[in-house]
Amino acid sequence: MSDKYAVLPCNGLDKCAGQMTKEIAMIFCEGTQNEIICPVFYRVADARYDKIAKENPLLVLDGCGTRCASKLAGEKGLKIFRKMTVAEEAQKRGAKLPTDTLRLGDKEIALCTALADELSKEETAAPIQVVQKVEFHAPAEYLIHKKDKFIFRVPAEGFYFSENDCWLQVIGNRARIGITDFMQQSLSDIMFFTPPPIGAELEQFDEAGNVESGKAVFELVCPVSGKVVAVNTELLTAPERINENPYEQGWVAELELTNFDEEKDFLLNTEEYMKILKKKVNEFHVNKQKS
Amino acid sequence: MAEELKIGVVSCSGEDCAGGTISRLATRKMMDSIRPDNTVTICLPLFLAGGQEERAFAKEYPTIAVDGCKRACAKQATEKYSGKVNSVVFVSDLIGDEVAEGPALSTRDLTAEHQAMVDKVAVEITKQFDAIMNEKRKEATAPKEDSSCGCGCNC
Amino acid sequence: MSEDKDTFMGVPRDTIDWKPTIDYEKCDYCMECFDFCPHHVFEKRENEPIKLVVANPLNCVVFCRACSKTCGPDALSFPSKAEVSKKIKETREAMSSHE
Amino acid sequence: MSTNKKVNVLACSGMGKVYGLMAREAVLHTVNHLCPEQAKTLCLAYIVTGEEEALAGFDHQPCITVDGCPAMCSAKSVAAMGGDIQEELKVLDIMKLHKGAKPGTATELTPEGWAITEEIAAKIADRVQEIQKEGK
Repeated sequence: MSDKYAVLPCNGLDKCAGQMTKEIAMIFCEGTQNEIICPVFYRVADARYDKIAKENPLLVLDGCGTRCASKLAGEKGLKIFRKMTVAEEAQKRGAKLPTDTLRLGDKEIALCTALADELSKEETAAPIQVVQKVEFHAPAEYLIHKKDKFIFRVPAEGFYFSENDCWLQVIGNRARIGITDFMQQSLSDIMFFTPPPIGAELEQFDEAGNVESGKAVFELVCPVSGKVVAVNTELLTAPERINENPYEQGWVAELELTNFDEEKDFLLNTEEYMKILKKKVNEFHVNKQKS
Repeated sequence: MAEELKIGVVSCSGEDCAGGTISRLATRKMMDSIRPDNTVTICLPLFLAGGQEERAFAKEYPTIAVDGCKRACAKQATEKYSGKVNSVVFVSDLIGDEVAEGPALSTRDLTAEHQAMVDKVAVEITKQFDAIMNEKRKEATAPKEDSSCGCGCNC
Repeated sequence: MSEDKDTFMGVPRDTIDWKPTIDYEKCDYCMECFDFCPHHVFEKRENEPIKLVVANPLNCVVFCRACSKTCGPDALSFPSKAEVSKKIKETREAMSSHE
Repeated sequence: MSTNKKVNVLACSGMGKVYGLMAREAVLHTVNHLCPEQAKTLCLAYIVTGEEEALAGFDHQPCITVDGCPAMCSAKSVAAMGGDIQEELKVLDIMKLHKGAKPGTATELTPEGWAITEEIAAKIADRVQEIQKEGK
């Protein structure tokens, strides 16, 4: 890692693993440009750290499964670039952390050093690109299709769809893409997200990343041509956002459109997609019975 | 053509008695093999955790509660959040209180005897299920849509 | 307009050449793709030397290549998306000019 | 410092997915085999229905919730009853460490599914020990 990082440790004082986050943060930042964010101070004073937290890739260090630092980052609306949970790392390495003392022994310090070194050696983060921000609004209204207890949502207006169950929301020459509610439900719990590379110039119907659940890998078929200018990095650590709402917090990528006027002929509006959705829901259920 | 009528089956989750495991397995059996076209299972914990799909379904469609013991959690929860259940199957009535209220049972420790109990409970659910079906069929004039496994997955 | 189920993006499905091709040199008949595809594109041929075939190419979802990701030996290939979409566009234009 | 109070471990026991069964089995394994003296489980259904007798004193006891999926039924239900949640475990988080694993179905686990379930149980047991030590 060579660029400047913002480092947010949980600094948990009542557990060894929490104490270790502070140690790792210190080792990781020593002699570098990296800056530590104090979680206690950050909670009471946004202004102090907002700038460094938002303008630099953020490394979050949690001690235990309570994940206070991750939660704090979430509350502050920060994008996490990389996170580490010390208790898990210790377990992976077969190290048993002491529960009878809060002081770090030689073994713990050695582990902290090893973990900090590992982080330093990892690939350099892609520099955060300064792209003009476009406000994409959440759909004002959803149309629904019900099947037994399942409810499938489709934004009532302002969205285009492809027959491959991807959606597109366009503002000027920018667009957001994602997968539809039907596809999200078919996949069930999404566990992994691979974004399309930032800067990639995609042709219509090229692959724009993929998502994977316990059941299947779904390749996003890009509904239009364009250059990838942003990806939803939150999905890297929380791909379940797609399950929660695939049209809002579960968006996948932002594109700069290159040939939209011509390509939109191949896209569907809400009404047209609704028809296809109903057909797919029926077929899906019939298939399930056969299998 | 598959049957159009759906019935929701709500199983108790029975964590601290064997009856819970038996009722879960019997309920899944309804959906997986006995009446896959017409069974929709309803997740009991989701009732409280705000599963609007589950609540709405249980309001609209007939339901059968499958309870491990006399506390009748599945029945109570369904009635609290959705509406009256059409029928209740008590596992303890079918396999005896002693077994049903015995210690919690892991699927790993399932014996042939337990499996027979699951089958017995499933037979009873099926009986109730078909009775409701027959009744609804008589009532029904407009057919609804066809079927699903109901679990939310591709299985 | 023709029946929904036989069209993709408004053109008849059978005019679109989109299906997996099995490289039998690489295929080890693990049947992962068969198990995976919910559209029954593949069929098993238990008692024949070639045990897996693309039996229902028209069931294959245009632009979907998900089965190839289940394939360990990398024996499944698909046509070029660019060419297929070009062809679809041409078919659409031809259809509209004939109306 | 130690406490005689057992830690409540509550699984979602979801019906629809294998993850619900894994949560259930992990909890049973913890309370029956790994730390029967320090942990107990409680039917989530009692919380859903508000079974008074079973819930007596529940609001002051430390709890660990184990959920299969992001619906977080167990954590939400326990929180709604004022349970003192010390840890919210998610089966899916652990599944993420086992990419491509095939744990089984909602009624039956594969050997791989059992191995991951035991890993979850070990995690629960660790937290139980910690909570007991903290004397909460």
